[in-house]
Amino acid sequence: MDEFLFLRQEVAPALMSGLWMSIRLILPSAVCGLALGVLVGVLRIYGNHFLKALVGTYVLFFRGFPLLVQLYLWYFGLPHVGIYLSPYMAAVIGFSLCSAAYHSEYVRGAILSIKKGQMMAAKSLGFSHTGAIFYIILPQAIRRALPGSGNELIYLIKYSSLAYMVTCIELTGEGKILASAYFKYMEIFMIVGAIYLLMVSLATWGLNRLEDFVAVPGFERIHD
Amino acid sequence: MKKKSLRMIALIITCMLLGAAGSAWSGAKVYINGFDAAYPPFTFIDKSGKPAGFDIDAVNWIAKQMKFNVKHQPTDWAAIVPSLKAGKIDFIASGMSITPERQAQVNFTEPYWQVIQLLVVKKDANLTVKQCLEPGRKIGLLRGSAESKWLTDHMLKKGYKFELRFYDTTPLAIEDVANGRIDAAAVSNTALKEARDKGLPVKSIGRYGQPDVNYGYAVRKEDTGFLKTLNEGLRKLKASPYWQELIKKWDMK
Amino acid sequence: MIGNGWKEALEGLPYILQGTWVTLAVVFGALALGLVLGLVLAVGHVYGKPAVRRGIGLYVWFFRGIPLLVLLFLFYFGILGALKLELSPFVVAIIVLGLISSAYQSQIIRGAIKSLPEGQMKAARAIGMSDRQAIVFTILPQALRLAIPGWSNEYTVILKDSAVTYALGVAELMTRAHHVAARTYQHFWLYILVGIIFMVLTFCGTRAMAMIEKKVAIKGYSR
Amino acid sequence: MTADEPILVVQDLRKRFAEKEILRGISLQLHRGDIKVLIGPSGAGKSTLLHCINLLLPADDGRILLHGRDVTGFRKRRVYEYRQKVGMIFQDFNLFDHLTALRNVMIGLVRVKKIPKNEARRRALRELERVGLAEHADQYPAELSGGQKQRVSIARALAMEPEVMLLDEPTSSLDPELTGEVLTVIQDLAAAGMTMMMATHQFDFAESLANEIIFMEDGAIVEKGTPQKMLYAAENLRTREFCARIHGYWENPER
Repeated sequence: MDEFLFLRQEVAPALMSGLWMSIRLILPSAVCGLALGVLVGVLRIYGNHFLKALVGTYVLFFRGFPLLVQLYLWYFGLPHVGIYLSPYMAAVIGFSLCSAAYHSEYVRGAILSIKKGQMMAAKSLGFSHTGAIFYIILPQAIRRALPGSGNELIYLIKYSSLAYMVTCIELTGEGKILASAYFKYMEIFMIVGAIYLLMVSLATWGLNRLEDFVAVPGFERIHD
Repeated sequence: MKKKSLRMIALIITCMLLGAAGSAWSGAKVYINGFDAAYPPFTFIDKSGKPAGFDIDAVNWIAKQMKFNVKHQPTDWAAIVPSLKAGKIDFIASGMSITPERQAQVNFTEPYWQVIQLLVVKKDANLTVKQCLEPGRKIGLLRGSAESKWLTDHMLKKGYKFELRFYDTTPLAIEDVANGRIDAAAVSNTALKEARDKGLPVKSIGRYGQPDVNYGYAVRKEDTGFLKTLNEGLRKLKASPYWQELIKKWDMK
Repeated sequence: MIGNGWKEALEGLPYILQGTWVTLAVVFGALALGLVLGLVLAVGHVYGKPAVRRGIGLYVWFFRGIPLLVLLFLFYFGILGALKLELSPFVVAIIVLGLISSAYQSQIIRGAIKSLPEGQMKAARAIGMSDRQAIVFTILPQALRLAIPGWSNEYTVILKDSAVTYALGVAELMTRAHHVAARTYQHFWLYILVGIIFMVLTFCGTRAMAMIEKKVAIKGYSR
Repeated sequence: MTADEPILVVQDLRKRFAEKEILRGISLQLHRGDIKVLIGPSGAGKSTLLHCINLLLPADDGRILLHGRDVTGFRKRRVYEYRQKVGMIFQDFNLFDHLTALRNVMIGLVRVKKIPKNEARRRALRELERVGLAEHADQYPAELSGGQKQRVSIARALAMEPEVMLLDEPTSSLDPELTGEVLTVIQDLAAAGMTMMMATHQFDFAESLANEIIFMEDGAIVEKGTPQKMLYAAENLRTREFCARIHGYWENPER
């Protein structure tokens, strides 16, 4: 009974607020990361030399640096050049920029996998270059990129736990504080882990539904 | 040829694993001092990559006097007491505050240094201690520190509504005060002095209520013999001229 | 603050670089542990009884669904504490990263096994091999070659993840950078420095993997 | 504009890829209702020529005139307008794989011509009916046969109401039994008076339809003339050899 009260009065509220913070980290980062990733992926294929070099360097560094290093860089590094981000902003920017770099890889691969003829056919109908990319190439490329990009979103859910390291107290952070305060590491981290498992499973399920939803013959989800 | 190279790789990996495991349980005859590598001037890593600081010098002197071998092992502060109890390290000489909570877990030598716990704010800030403790204010401190325990137990649980921000190291907390992202940091006077020496635009606004704390070396409860050795060493050190030399060298007063 | 800070940061380089060995030991330890477990899991997942398969599926789901940081805390403070097992952060880092990697590696190897033509197993049985022999002598030698690109990727992931073990104070690159930062307050440059070291390690590792792939390549098993 | 003024004029068109000269000075004219067939060995530059005319590839030199207006210097918007007037059918169909047959035909109308969706749907259905595929309107390219795909792509080009159609070997990637349905559609187009230029290997088809056959080799026009002359009484030795070989192929398809 004591355990139950402890859970209800101490653990549940703290973890709920942590979970809420996690969700507030994950959702904007997912949206921004994906949008930016698509843009970068398109620029890597269709950009001019300068843009290609620019986004290429961006992807190289953001995929090469560990995410944790990136977060510290945004939070504790940027003040050295006069930019002060709140823990929340540092985390969201860090997550968005990092996952965009990975998304762009999938988008780029997907665009490359689309036959050249699609672009030509679109142009032969009078589409502009951007029009063809937007209406013909991207709708196909995004379907192709979906499995990879979906995985990236799952990673984002898990890596959101690193926000705790730059003092943005989300689910893991609340868990750590609770666990150290009550010396209940095992129980608390089991609960925290279970919540992440739930989030990841829900997201996986949702992404599969989404893939089925946008699937057209020739672009079906590959069931394993 | 192919098989050979595969076997080579397997061999290398095995060696690495064994080597790693070996280093984990070798060196039994040496007393390992677990220290916070980010707490200058007491303990830190110097330019050449070696442990350095007031406590390191002191321990080295004591070890020489009391004839034991010592190795200094950087250890994460938040996990330092569990590490000591688990036997991963043998003692902690790293500017550690003697607190009742810690005394329940480990034994301390007699105090060798007293520090004042202060609230540190940005140089140009117009804040009083009272204002810093108002709702919505953010106070940063070292994760797992005595300050964090005291502020939680004596302030937050008594109805104060300021927010605590936890950092991996003390310098990071002070840095964030200078960055203006938190209102204040709860640190010791020596940590403040160190930061100011490095040119950080911060200042003290005085004590926040935590009694002045004494630093001592922590030892496992069962290692009473070693505790005696350390206490004797400390007494000898304080009596010797080297003590004043140390204080001067690390600019402690 | 930006002026000569990089010089001061660079002076810490030798000390940080010593952390490379710790980082690499963690990474290769985890990869090796992950390979051994992953092999067993993969074979079990493909050829095992339904109950075994479900169990392995659960294992994979568990280790792929929980963040590394949470697993590190769970193992270091929770499980190992409860078991009264006294392991250093270094060993815990290898174990946790290895367990996670085993879940991913089992998927890589499983995919490779499944991509082999079915006739391989039949042919092996046809010449009188037991299932076990067929797997060890015909399936795995082919599947492991196909898995190399997947491992190359796994290496880069584990390498970058190893930075998170800083949370336990493992004396790897990130931890050492913070040691230097405590003395110099040059966080910006030190993080850049550490990031570049990681990039170099990534580059060297993937190069080495590509070389291994070439070495063990048989016609028809290239990428 | 008088009746005998050509719709499309190509003057001395040149194109090179790296070291290789693909087109070395091609000139020809298309009048209203003309059906010209390009023949020649693979690598002769037929496909490149058609792509250049559609401005899908930039020509290095030479002029292309639509109704007397040089289009080679056109930029952006005017290129898009030009392409709407010159339809293109590709060897490998190039249907948009993520869209149904109907949507394939609609998308150009909606996105390029900015026609309201309902109107576009009506017109698209009419074009699909014209190629005999109204009942397949909701199927995706992956669900259609090669012949059906090519008919959809013809409907897609027709929907833009082009004045000229360029057909790049429209049946060459189809199984022999599927070529018939596509050729029928093209025949219908010809009967309706569409101006066309087509590269093909279907000699019998060319013979019955074309009013001029153009033989190309190594990026140049070797000879041109009526089907009768080109297929049975060519002046040039290379033309005769090529035609004989193709005839032989048709008489003995197993080779």
